[in-house]
Amino acid sequence: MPETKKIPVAQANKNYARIRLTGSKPRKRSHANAEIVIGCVLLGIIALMVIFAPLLTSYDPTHQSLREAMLGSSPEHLLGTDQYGRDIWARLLYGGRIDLFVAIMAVLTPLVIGTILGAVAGYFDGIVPTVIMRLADLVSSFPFYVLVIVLVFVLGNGGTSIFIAISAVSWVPYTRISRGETLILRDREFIASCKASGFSDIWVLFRHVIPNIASQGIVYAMSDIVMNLGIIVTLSYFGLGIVPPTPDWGQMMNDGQQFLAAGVYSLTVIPTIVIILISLALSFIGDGLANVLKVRR
Amino acid sequence: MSGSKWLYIGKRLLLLIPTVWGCATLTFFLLKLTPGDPAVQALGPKASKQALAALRDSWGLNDPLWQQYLRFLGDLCTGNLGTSYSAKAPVAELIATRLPVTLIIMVLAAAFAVIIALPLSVWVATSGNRVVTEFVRILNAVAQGWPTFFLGAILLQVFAIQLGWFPIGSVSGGVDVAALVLPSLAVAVSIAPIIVRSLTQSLQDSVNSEYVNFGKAKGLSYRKVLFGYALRNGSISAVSVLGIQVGFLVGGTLVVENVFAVPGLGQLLMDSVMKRDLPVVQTLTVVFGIIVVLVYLITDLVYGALDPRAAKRG
Amino acid sequence: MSATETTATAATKPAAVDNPGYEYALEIVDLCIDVDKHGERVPAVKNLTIRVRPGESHGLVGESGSGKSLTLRAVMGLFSKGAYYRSGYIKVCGREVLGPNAPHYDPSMRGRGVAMAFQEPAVALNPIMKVGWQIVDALREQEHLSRAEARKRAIELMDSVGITNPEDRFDAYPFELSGGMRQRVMIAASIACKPKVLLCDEPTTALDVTIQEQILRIFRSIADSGTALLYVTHDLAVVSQLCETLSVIYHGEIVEEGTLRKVFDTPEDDYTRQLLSSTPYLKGRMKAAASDSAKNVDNAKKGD
Amino acid sequence: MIVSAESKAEKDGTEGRIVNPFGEDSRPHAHATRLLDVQDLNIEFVTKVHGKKTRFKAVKDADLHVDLGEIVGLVGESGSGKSTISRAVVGLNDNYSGRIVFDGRELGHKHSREQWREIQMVFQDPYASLDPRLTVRKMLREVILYHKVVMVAEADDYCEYLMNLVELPVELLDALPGEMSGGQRQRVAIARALAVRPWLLIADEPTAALDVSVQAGIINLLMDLNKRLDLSILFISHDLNIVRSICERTYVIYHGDLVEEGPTEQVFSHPSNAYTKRLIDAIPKLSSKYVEQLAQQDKPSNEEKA
Amino acid sequence: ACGSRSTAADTQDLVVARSLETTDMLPATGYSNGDIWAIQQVFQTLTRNKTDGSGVEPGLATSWKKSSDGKSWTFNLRKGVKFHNGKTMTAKDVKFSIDFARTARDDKPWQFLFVAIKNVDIIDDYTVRLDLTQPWAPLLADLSMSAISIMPANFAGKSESQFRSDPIGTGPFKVGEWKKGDYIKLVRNTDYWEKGLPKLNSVTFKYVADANTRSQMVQAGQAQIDEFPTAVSVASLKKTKNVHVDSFPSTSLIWVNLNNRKKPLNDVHVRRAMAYAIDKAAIVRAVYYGQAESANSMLSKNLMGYAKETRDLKYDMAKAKAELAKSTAPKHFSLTIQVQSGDPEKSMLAQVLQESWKELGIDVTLQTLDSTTVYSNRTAGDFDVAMFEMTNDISDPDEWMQYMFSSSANVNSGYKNPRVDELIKKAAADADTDARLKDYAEVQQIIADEAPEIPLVYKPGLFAVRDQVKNFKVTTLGEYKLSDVSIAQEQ
Ligand SMILES: Nc1ncnc2c1ncn2[C@@H]1O[C@H](COP(=O)(O)OP(=O)(O)OP(=O)(O)O)[C@@H](O)[C@H]1O
Ligand SMILES: Nc1ncnc2c1ncn2[C@@H]1O[C@H](COP(=O)(O)OP(=O)(O)OP(=O)(O)O)[C@@H](O)[C@H]1O
Ligand SMILES: [Mg+2]
Ligand SMILES: [Mg+2]
Repeated sequence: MPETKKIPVAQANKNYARIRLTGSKPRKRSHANAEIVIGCVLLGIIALMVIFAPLLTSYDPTHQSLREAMLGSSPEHLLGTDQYGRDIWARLLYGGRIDLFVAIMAVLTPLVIGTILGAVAGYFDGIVPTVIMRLADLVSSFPFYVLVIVLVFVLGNGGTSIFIAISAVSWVPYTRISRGETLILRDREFIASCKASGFSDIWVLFRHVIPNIASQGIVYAMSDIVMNLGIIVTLSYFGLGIVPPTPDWGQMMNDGQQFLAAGVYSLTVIPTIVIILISLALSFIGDGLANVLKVRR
Repeated sequence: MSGSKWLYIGKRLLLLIPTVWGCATLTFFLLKLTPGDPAVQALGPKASKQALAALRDSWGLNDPLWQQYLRFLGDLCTGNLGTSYSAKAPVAELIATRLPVTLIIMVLAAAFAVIIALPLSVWVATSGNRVVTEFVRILNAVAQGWPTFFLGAILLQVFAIQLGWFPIGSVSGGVDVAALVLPSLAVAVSIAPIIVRSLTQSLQDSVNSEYVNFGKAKGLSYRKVLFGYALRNGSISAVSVLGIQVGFLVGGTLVVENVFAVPGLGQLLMDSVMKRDLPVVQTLTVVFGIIVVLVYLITDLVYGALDPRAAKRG
Repeated sequence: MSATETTATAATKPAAVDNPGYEYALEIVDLCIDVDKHGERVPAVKNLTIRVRPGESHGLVGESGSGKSLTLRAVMGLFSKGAYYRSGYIKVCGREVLGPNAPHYDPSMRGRGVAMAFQEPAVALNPIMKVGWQIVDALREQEHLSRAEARKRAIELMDSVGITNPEDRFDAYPFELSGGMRQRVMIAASIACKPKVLLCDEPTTALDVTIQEQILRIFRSIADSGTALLYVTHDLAVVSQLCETLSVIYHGEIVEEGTLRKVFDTPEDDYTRQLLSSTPYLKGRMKAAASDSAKNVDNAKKGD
Repeated sequence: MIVSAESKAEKDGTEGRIVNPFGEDSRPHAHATRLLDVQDLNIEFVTKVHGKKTRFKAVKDADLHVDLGEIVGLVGESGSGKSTISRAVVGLNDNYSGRIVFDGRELGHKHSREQWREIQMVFQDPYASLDPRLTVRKMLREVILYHKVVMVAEADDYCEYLMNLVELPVELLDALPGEMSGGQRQRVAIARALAVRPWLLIADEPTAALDVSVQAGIINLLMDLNKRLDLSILFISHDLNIVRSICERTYVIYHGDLVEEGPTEQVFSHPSNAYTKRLIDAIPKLSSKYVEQLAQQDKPSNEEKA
Repeated sequence: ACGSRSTAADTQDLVVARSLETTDMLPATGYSNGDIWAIQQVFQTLTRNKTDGSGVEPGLATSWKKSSDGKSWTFNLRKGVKFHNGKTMTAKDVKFSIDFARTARDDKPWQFLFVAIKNVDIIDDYTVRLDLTQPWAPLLADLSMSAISIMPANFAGKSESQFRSDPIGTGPFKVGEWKKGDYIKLVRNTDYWEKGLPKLNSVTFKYVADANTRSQMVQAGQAQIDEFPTAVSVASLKKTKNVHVDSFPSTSLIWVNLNNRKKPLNDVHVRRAMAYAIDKAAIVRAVYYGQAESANSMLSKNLMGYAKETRDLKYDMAKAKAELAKSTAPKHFSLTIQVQSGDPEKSMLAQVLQESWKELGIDVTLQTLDSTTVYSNRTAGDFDVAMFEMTNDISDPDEWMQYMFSSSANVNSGYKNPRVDELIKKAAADADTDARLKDYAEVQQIIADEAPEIPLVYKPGLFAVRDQVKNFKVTTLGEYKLSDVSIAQEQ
């Protein structure tokens, strides 16, 4: 019966029904995607080269031949050799393994932990959020490098220690970001509407809050990876980096450092360029992600 | 209004107490966990076992940990910062002579970072040109990937040796600001990319915002809209980013002071950590903690001054 | 002193606002605007023509997305990224601000020639600037008043748009004001330089009826003082309160125009009729308009 | 298309839940005709202004009731406390004093899962009230399965049923909120609210963010649902025209006080309160011969229906 | 920069960029080279090391006489020597100083050198007599140690800690300004007893840890002398205009410490195998760029007693493998090398060793630790392999022998050999220099054969010096002869 009462749909008017205007679609998406693609391709190439290092060089990155030290670039040694006569190209390839692994792991872990802590701190009221944020304050009032260096000192050198030390410190920004986002989100109607649907707090937190706030943290994580590479290099400078003979870019740069005074820059420059390329790739990905995610909102 | 501001500052300063306590406690136990013997550092590798043991005893290093901790807290509360194991001088004195150096580097570095980042961000945000965007992106990537010690070596080579504009590791009675310019620049370069990014972002937002449009609609000139509206609003978020960068600023001074032979707190800290000079390390982390907390406070105050809404948000 | 200064500036501007030789304060003729949609450039405003005489208030009515704001922004020269002028021209007080002779928009008429009241005062006012200064700003730039004079004028203006205690409110920040107050401040800022044309982009949509009524009264008096008003809304009732003439826009095209009475009493176009019939004045079931009726929205999806 | 859950239930031989949730027999039988009864509701907020705590009474001694199958209007200007009342009733704000009686039982300050189901809410801004990441289907399934309205296998059928109920094309089930118009989103929000078979629907300015032309569709839908399902609706709005056209009874709220209550026509034609008068006077009047004509045509059909 | 260079010549202010900082100016407690080499500018000793390290010459004592039983020494003091506070040095000051140095205390690392001194007697104002517990050949050398420098009696009325930070000595320079951890500036002692000396107005020891920065300071003219430029940078420094590199003979030895207490390093064959596997010549080239010499003995080349003819275990992989086959661990085993952090040279050496021993099937891990930990681990015997650098402080080999090879040495490698102990003990008490040399040679050969420790290279003292610095010399023991130095105008 009510059906008959329905006001009929307007007849398509010849003039103005031609072009349907729809809800606005993300305008920048294609552009943002291009950035992500460029970034991923660049990063992907580096990652593949690192992963398939044995296919790209026949040299053992740790094999020394002191009699062939400091050679320039040649057909045998693509990028020359270092002061131990080790092939730089091989070291560059193999060196990425531990560095990228540690840098990425030391972003993923704090990303997950920090995001959850921040969401909890932003979503709930009471003592737990206070404790989390006080802890965050404490860790962040500790100068970043100081804490990392002291931690590496305590734990001893090596990839695992660096990973733990960075993770122990760098969850804080993720917590802050995620808490800030959660505080904004908490006032948005859709969280209220989720609650009104009767979902429990934990359900809302993990199903609705965290998925919606994670994007900011992920964008931040992109630049954080480069920062972690920087930390590994800096730790190497202080002799706290990856333990030789495991090849590693930080060690490579730092080994090259003593030749700077002698005017030999290539040893430091070569790994630096790789890190710059990674930084570039991640910057593309980060910006692209930020745009895509921003438009989504 | 201003009364409540002082109240706010007072409250924030009170927060220093838990921070100091936290920093101190954390360092204390971390350092107790680290291997190494400060007595060897003090007496040198040729010292006898007996001498070492006796020294450790006189420093109270053989007491139970909780006793050492309580004594340490007590000393901290009474302002007795102890004597450096290695320099054999009062810790307070060691720190007092170096503090200005590090503070100057931090201030200069923050200033340089802003001076570098601001025009770049404005350029990107207003040009709307892909080429400019990508150029600045590459600059950013280079600045981020370039290790500080390498940058330091190059800055020294160019500005100190070739051009002779700045001294390297100057020796003078007071603080030689000229010698701190290059180190500050190196720190600034390492933190500028992050500021460029966030500033560009917020500038872009504010350039495209409705209030800038309204400003134009009122008939204001481009310059006035850009500087009076877009830049001022856009810089608000950059201030907080700059504040967060302080942690890295302090980290940056660590490397830079070692590279540039600057006798600041960073160098002292690194040396003392290496030498297990517990009293110095403990005091330094507390000092750094206080610096960071104060900088956060300053950023918040600047933020509050720039953004009247902040006060409301609490 | 200030008077001489003002005339001096007016003299330096060749196409002076006070040039009397125009019939229409605002003339939009055959305006076409394109926008980017999914990477394609599609027309959003098509051959739109609107003419408004001095002192006349003209309503522009249409549903969301029909191109009302785009038109107004074209007049102000405030295209955001993704919107492009294609053809046609816009004249303010007889001076072509956008058109074949001014393809990049001529901003000289902003402020004194044409001003705009935005829909959302909450975002259109600079959030970190005291509201009084946002009015003073315009006065100082355009009228070259001294600080004190500008302040005095601003307070007068605030008073004239019904802000109580204007001296106190002068130093308030936008967030410290209610929505209605903010809207008044924005109106005060946009009429600060006595523009010949005032564009209004749904300035009362976010407000309560009681406040809306007061604001409409302000607009009424602005129009009475000789300013041409182009008032954009989707609320026919508001138009009927305020305007003498109106145009109905649908998907970027004017489908009907004429005097208020003519359009309201004897609507000719189907879409206008639907709009009228969907107003909630009929007890019981309301009339659904074309655009949302659920059944054909799936076209929207397919149209993508 | 519309799967008759009723027949399914018979086929499966399952009892109880798996029936057409809005079918004649499964309709919840109210224990009392008075479905919602709010007595002496007081809500206070503590806000910090310049670091000083100030108390602010958002709702004062509100008495309000909704009967089964009724559409009740609540009008008032912005900030008058409309949403505050609705949030308290729906369970989003437990910081109130007074009694909220639903279906003869007093609601605790913390709702049970069952109580969450019984009262549902549709929010003002359809652009903000849907999780932007979830497709309509995921969104509906989540509620359905969380509250175990139907079995997993039936969830999709039930989703389609809901889409039909709110007059949305089934294809939209796989659309994201960002891909839909405001009107469509608001329908999705209504579908989600209805998914758990509520007795009372609180519509908090459901059309305020929509175009006039789109508003009509939503209003029609709500009225339709009210008729078809005997759904009680508390309709909150500041648009008096809408309230006038759909509500049987109306409350007027002013600065947290319910200043007027009565059948809608009476409130509008003989307002007893000064504020109500002002409010009604401020409604922009549209004088259009065309509309009057239409109204004339409509009248007989309305009476017919009644 | 131009201005600052001419200033250096005009003002005769010398800046030395140093890798070590000066932390302690009290002679008896300062132990690092950073301390000692500054102490030596401010304080002086009774005897003085000859520049070539071949023995001692008169210092604050002009002459001395040994009693026939060798247990009593009489020293005649130099007259007219003034402390920096204007007071004249007398026997009272000498007695105070020697007594202070020889009295045992926790923080006096050198006190063991003076245990033979039983008693100090003042004969008159300018004569003192030292009674010994036993005849002690190295006494004159020991007395040249900075730790037993002559201070004013009772610290000239100051407390010890006051004196520590504001010391008073008889040296050519006195402490002007001291910013701990940054630099110490020594200014000319105008009352110095050697007439016309010093020529410089001041000497500043600037602490610069980063080797690159140090050499850049010299290149920029910010400093005139860079102490220890890295071997790699020598070539480019030499090319720099107005800068040259001085290489002074030194007692520096880089050696590998093996923990003889641990299996399988307690097996002499294992140790020999490891020694044979090290290509010292390649190390000299790759790590030191030819700026060092491969070492054949565990005793420094420039020290009295060095036996040139000591036969070391020269690089020979075949022999290495053969030795290992004979040993208790013929197959694979693993070791850890402890490396001082922040020491690129050690780290490089460690990596070379790691690779060399890998060929023997030894699995070597690097463990980077801060230097104090490396040292305390060495003291505690808590290590497998570590590397150290050793320089001697006196011209007599006794200190070295005691310190490195005797079974009671607190920093040895756990190596115990009664024959070695006996030889060292005998040589120390022996007045006959030739006999001593023979004993020491024997010790060196035993050590070379049994390889409890493996010598790697002898390192010269490298200094990058601006050409304008005249007469800069460093003794084999590392002491800076600065009183003759002057700064000329730069072209
Ligand atoms: N900068 C832009 N880039 C791309 N598309 C745009 C842009 N600005 C407007 N559009 C599109 O042009 C059409 C008209 O937009 P406009 O803002 O003029 O609508 P409107 O009539 O003002 O609607 P509303 O009532 O919602 O404000 C819309 O479909 C919109 O999506
Ligand atoms: N969480 C809260 N804390 C403090 N004050 C609040 C809070 N929620 C609402 N208020 C205040 O309570 C009053 C009533 O708010 P409410 O949202 O109920 O108004 P409303 O009638 O729904 O208005 P609108 O039409 O704008 O939605 C307002 O003045 C608001 O500022
Ligand atoms: Mg619009
Ligand atoms: Mg509300």
